[in-house]
Amino acid sequence: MQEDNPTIVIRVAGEGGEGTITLGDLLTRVAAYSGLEVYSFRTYPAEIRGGQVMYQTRLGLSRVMTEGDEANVLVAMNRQAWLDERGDLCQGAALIYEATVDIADDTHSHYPVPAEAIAQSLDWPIGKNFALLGALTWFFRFDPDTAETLVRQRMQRHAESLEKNLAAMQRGYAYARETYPEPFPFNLAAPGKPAERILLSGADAMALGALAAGCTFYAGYPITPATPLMESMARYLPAFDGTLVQVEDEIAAINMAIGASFAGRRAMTATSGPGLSLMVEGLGLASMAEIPLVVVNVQRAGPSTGLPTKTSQGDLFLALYGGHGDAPRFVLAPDSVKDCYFQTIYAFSLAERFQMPVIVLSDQAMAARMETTPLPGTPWNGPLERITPTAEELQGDYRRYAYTENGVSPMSHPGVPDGMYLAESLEHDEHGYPDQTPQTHQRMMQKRANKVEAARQMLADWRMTSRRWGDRDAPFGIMGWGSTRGAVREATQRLQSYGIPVEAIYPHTLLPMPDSAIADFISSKRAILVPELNFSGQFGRMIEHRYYHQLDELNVHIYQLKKEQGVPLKVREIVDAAVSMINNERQQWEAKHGEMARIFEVVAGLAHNTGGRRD
Amino acid sequence: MQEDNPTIVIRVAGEGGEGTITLGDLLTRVAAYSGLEVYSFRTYPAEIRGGQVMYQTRLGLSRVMTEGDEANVLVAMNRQAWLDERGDLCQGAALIYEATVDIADDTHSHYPVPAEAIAQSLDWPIGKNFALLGALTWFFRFDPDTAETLVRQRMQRHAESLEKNLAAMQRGYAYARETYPEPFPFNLAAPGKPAERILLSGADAMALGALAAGCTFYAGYPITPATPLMESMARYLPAFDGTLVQVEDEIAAINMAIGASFAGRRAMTATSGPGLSLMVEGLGLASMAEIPLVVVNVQRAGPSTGLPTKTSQGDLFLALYGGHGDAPRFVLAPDSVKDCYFQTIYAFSLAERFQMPVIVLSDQAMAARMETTPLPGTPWNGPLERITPTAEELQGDYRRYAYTENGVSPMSHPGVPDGMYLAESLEHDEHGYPDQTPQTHQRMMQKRANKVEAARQMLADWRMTSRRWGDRDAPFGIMGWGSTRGAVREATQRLQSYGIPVEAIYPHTLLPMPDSAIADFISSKRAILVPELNFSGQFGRMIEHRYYHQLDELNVHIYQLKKEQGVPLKVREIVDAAVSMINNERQQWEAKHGEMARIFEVVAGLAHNTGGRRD
Amino acid sequence: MTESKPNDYKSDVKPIWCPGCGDYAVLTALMRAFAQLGTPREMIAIASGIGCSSRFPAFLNTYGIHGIHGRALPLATGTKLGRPELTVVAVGGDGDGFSIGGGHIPHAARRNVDITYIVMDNSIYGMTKGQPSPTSPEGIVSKAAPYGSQERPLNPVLLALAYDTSFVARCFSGKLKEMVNVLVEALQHPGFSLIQVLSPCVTFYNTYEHYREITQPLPDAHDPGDRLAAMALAMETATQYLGVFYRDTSRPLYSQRFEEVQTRAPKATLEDIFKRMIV
Amino acid sequence: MTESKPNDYKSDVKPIWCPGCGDYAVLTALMRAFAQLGTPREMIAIASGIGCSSRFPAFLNTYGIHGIHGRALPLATGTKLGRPELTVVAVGGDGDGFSIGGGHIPHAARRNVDITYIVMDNSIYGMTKGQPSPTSPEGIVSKAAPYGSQERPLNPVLLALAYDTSFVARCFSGKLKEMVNVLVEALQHPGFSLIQVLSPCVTFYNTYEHYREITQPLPDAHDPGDRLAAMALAMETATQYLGVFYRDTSRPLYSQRFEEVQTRAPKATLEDIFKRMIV
Ligand SMILES: Cc1ncc(C[n+]2csc(CCOP(=O)(O)OP(=O)(O)O)c2C)c(N)n1
Ligand SMILES: Cc1ncc(C[n+]2csc(CCOP(=O)(O)OP(=O)(O)O)c2C)c(N)n1
Ligand code: SF4
Ligand code: SF4
Ligand SMILES: [Mg+2]
Ligand SMILES: [Mg+2]
Repeated sequence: MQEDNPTIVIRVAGEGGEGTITLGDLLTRVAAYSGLEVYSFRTYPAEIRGGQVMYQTRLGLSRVMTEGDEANVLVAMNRQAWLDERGDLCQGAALIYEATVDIADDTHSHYPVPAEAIAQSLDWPIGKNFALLGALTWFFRFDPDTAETLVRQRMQRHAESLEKNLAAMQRGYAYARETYPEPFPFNLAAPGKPAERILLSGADAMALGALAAGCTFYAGYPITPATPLMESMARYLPAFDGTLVQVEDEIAAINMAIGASFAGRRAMTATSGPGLSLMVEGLGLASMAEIPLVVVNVQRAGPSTGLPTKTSQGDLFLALYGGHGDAPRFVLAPDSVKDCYFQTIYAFSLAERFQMPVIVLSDQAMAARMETTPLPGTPWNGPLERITPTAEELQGDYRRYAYTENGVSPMSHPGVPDGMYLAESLEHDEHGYPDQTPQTHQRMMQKRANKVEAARQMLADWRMTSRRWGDRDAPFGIMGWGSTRGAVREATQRLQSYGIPVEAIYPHTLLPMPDSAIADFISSKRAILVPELNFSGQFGRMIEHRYYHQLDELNVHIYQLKKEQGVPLKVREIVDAAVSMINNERQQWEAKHGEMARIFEVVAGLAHNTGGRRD
Repeated sequence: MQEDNPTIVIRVAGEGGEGTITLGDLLTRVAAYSGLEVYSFRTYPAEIRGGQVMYQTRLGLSRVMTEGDEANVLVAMNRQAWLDERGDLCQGAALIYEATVDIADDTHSHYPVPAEAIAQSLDWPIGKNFALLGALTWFFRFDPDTAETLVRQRMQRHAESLEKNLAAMQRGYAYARETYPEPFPFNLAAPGKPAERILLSGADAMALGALAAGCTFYAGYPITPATPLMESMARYLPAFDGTLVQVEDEIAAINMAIGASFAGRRAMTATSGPGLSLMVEGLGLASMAEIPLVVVNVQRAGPSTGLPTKTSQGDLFLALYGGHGDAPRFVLAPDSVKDCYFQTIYAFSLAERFQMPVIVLSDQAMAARMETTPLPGTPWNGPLERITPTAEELQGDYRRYAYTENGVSPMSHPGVPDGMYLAESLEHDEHGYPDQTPQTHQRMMQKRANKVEAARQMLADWRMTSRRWGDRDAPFGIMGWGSTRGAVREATQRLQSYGIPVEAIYPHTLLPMPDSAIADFISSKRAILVPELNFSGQFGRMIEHRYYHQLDELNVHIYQLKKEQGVPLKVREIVDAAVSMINNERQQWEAKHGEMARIFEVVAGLAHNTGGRRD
Repeated sequence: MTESKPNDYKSDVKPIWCPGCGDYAVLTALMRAFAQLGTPREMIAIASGIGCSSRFPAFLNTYGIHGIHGRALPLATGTKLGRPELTVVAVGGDGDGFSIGGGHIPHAARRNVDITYIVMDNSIYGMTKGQPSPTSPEGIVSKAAPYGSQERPLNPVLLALAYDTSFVARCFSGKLKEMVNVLVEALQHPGFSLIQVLSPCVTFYNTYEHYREITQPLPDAHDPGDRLAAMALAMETATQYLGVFYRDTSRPLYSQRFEEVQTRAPKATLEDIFKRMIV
Repeated sequence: MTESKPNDYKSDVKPIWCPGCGDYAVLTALMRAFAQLGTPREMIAIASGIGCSSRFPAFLNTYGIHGIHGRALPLATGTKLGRPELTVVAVGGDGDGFSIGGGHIPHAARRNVDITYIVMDNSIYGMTKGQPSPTSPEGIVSKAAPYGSQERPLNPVLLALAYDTSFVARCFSGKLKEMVNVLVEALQHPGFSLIQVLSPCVTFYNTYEHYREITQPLPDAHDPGDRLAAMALAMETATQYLGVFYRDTSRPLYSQRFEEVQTRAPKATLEDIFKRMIV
């Protein structure tokens, strides 16, 4: 539970084939449309069709920050669901389940619903999930009309099944109302008319961010969990006179995007681990030929094919270091669904302004997540434009790769008279023509690297490159990146509610790092917990590396919480790690302190014995 | 000059089309066969044919460690050669050149040779370089018969041109003998019969190492500067019943090698930067499915196509971190032509014993280098074998990915009765069947990671994972990797000759790092210079990262010498960097020291004033 | 040759395929073919990429490698060259084989490496939930192409013929017996064989009915030695012919060629080579 | 249409090619074709991969992108879709195009994207100094294959036809005038065109004489609308026919299809989309 915000965690579990995800998804929508705040998480089956799946949605009166740990309400489509999930229930949870499932349990309250029977009675066996949706609508006292409207929206294209499902839903609702008239143990007072909000998925957030940034070209190859982003772009792009191509592989994807960007478009591609591995050579080309490019990497658990449908943050090192030679690039890490929108806009700003590839790291959990959020405003400072050559520059001897102070040279594109140039993957001179001399190479390497420093400067001024919250200058801190932020925010709140002052920071640009912000954070800390979803603790290692002088000087200790299981971090895991970190520090402190006490003791003694003597 | 070993640095320069490289190469061979030690370096033209090239060879009486900085002798095929190279000559060098080239210079001694005229007189215009070879044979007082024999060997296949070239050579020899009877300023007393040595190239060294390790499968795609290794394998493999396939691209190369290894062969591939970028996904497969694999990466200057014919050490980060998810692997760095032989053998030992991909990092300079070296003995401990299942294990329920202490599970291969298993790129259980549960994933990640620790242990016992030399526990050190070792060895000698104690260390395994050896080295140092051939100082950054606790605790300072110009490090550059490092340390030390002196001064003063009083 | 039954080749892993998926038939057919030929399990290696169809190897108790997307052929080729006595089968889908993996087929054909490549072609990306594939008909609508796809489908049989693949056939999951016969032939064929199996995806693109209507056996008159005739028949797409389009058994095996080179090569030991380098 | 001369398209970069390299002729022919069509320099973009032939773009003063090995077609396709009004030409070698880049050709053909792809086929890897390429004859000997190569050559024209490429032709560097005419046609062709140019590598595999002997114009009788006939002629390898094997101008352009989709798509602003998401 978020301390300041009562919430209900509902977990819907069952076979993929039983419409479990549809049920969870519709329930989430009904709740959102009923004025509640929602935040959801879903798993995918390992099997292609069927297989147990779980959809967890959390409802609150004010902003919800995670899907929650233990569930207050379990909706079990079948017995397996109960067996899988019973370990994850809070005290006295409410069990809503298909009546034929026998659940021997007396620690929770039971709400069986004859969903199958209802479905049968309509001889519409697949209506089971809708019967349960009806029942849930009653339990949470949602407006059945709202529910009906949403179902109608959702099922537009399947007129025939629509009516059947609605009928099932109505009967489910009726049954629940008759059988369980008393108030349901978990209920949130219907709020007054809430502020205007939207129900947004991480995938859509990135697609809309791209559109907001003026992206009109997308080349991609399907891969879980990045496909939803491609599908959103496919849906939206044409309305913006944009072009989407499903290509033959990721190598074609990145090179096609580079081609479109070379031609003057704002171009992107998106993929997941295996695809990013295949794009490494293309990233180097964009870096060398200085062609703007945005690459979204929706992380999943690796290595290799790994756990394709499960979440992870294991691609950080690949994003930072994946390239031969020293090929500069940017790496961004949005930390919420809403932030996915803004960071995507910033990604295009950086790509276009500095003519470099930008990798944006999302992950399965964040991409598939549905979250209610206020309508995002337009970013105060984006999207930035490309620097193009002036008329004079074009008339004169135009140098596409001219050496400049910050390394950025005016970029023309095919179609511009007198702007002709060669985009070159070999080392080249200011005109782009191959030049293999030591001097040119060294100088061009410096030019390209300068762009990263220039960006670091610019971003520092933006003051939007990291998010920091909690008790200002508390001695204990948490530093993380990406989709774990919700859990960390809730964890900091819980720690505070225990009376433990704590502060947290989430950088949004991992390359370049917002060094001043991080340094300032570190300077006030004694120990910092770095939680992340990968095996080797890549981010923690990077932090230790980059700031080791300061860390050692100030004797600030880094504690890593590494988890690589394909599932998100739980708030509890973070709180526990923080508490044991602080305990550990306490022992060290007491060791020292004890010694001090002894010394003072002695000194005090001395003072006493010699007190008042004057000769 | 190496202090303890007088050497002659000869630079042959001219058009690629003029047979410049052939001349340099033959001269090197003649010198080697005449009992001298040799060490060579060559450049490649940026153009496909023709274009200025340079072949530098250095002759010595005992082991030569680098190609040398300034040349003692310049052999100029044309005027451009003089213009390009005159800056790199030592005081009073000897200029040997085509007589028609006019060289206005009076600081060096001149030895024009009418090579073109000689060639014309045989109407064999392309015989120019052989005429010069003849002259050189005289100047260095080599045995003309030795020269003839070597030319005959080299030109077996071109009978027609052979005789012409021999004639040109003889006339060149005769001309020089008549015109320049006096002793040549640069000459090495012909040594007595030297110990048995071979003339070996870096590419051949790796090919022979692979054969010595039992490699019988090579799949590769041509790429400069890795092609010579493929060509050596093509020449040698059939004699060892081995198979070499030139495939359609690097992705096919690595996957085909994985397939052959899966089938039980010792398999390898070799490439350079762009190819390694394409192999990233395949490396992850070998790591996940635990299939032994050796990948040689002959580095060239990047990023992207970069400077394909020029040397660099810019792929370290890609080798270490290039993969999505946390995919364990090994990275080795041979540091001499001879070491290329041994490290390749160790690479197969590690790959086979730990069922992992091993990346061996060479570079253009080391691969193309010719070096005289003693016949390599057989490695005392290799090549290690694969751990295969016992008869009992096969009879029972054979678990290919069984959890074991060190993470290594017995590996069978197709053809073995009862050894059937699934090599799986998805996360899998002990049998290899897909298993996506959090527990299995975490446990298998640990199992795979454990192999790296086990290897670290084993290698520590080998005590062959790094090379250390110089003044034991000197306060100033040099730490490097790979092909720069020769230059560093010569630099340490020169520093010592200046009376500066210095010690150096070169780790051969960069992943896993030989931590104990490095830590021991660091512990005795005050400052360490880390020279390397890349822009961002990748190795230096890795050292700082990995050992920052120790470095800060002992207050040891790391100084980086980064060079990314496509050419090797010069001994002078290293010496200069070391000297300025020590100067820098001196100032810091004096700052401290000065302050101390002041305080002692004061104290001394006090002592004096209060001296002897007793109340 | 040991007596064996189809189920001898079955692993205990329950296929994760949807009920009714065309790939079940291919699994059955291949097991029957193995049984008919009595190939020992330990002498069989199945290599695949990624996709529903590529999950195939897990369902057999032979050796298998479930690799990365699009690389079934390089993996299979390496396995075969690594141990020529094996029976090596590459399996996968139309996306795995003709999209990301499409660049490997012509080279497998050029080598005429002795492996059997079975492409389970459902004209869709099943595993990733229904995007158009290289063999999807023009205009197919999906979330990834809400306005319909805009590319012409490839013609796998025609490609294979243009690559000079030495054995080219087409089967249909709805015709099991015929498939078994073709597979038996393919497994015995000396050289590279490519079999396109029309194997519908009942979940994202159910084409059973359609194929029942438009498939028919190749005309008896067709001579599988005539590549041009085979191409002509392959170019008829309104009817999808089933059977062996082309067969050329005259070409040398890739692995044999290496043996031949090895015998031609003057034998030498490492010592010999080093000796030659002594100066 | 502005008046222009071939040299108007020439950059000040001196080609790094060996004297006598077949690629010089291709450069000349393309410049003449541009001049004949009067295409403005700024409206031309040349994309290439890596290889001797791929150095091509640097020698023209149009827009150019010298990318990475094998990716000329994806780069060219992106450029064309990014700015459909451009004249986009992809150039490269047989290794770049048929080996590492071979997987992209069928998809460019499926899309019928409006670019002209010129493959300078010298049946060798020139840039890397003479290894066998996918079009090298069987048994060719080199350092990389001292016992002779063991793969059959691919037939580029036949492949292109099997992919249903809408314009397929073959030229020879020894026949400049003919090449100019074919290139003019190809540049005007609405859709994807592939031109195999027999362009000998004088340094590592000089085939001028050989091609002079075995090349001849396509029979006048040949109807470029007949794909099967074109295939039959392509399969004759003893004689290498020169000219336009196949032409289909009836197919819609890829870029047009996107415009059509864009017009079909109900226009919407970002605000509209967000509004629909309000709960
Ligand atoms: C490099 C890479 N890119 C993309 C994917 C995602 N992916 C998995 S299967 C697949 C395509 C499956 O289609 P197909 O090969 O036809 O097999 P089917 O599922 O239809 O049997 C894709 C794109 C991946 N696993 N790896
Ligand atoms: C990824 C990658 N692999 C290999 C190379 C090395 N390479 C450069 S050009 C080339 C082949 C050149 O042959 P072709 O395409 O026929 O062009 P040509 O030189 O014959 O004109 C190769 C293999 C590379 N640059 N990048
Ligand atoms: S999704 Fe389609 S292809 Fe995949 S298993 Fe189901 S039916 Fe078969
Ligand atoms: S090597 Fe061959 S292909 Fe390359 S430039 Fe020279 S002749 Fe042309
Ligand atoms: Mg498919
Ligand atoms: Mg070529």
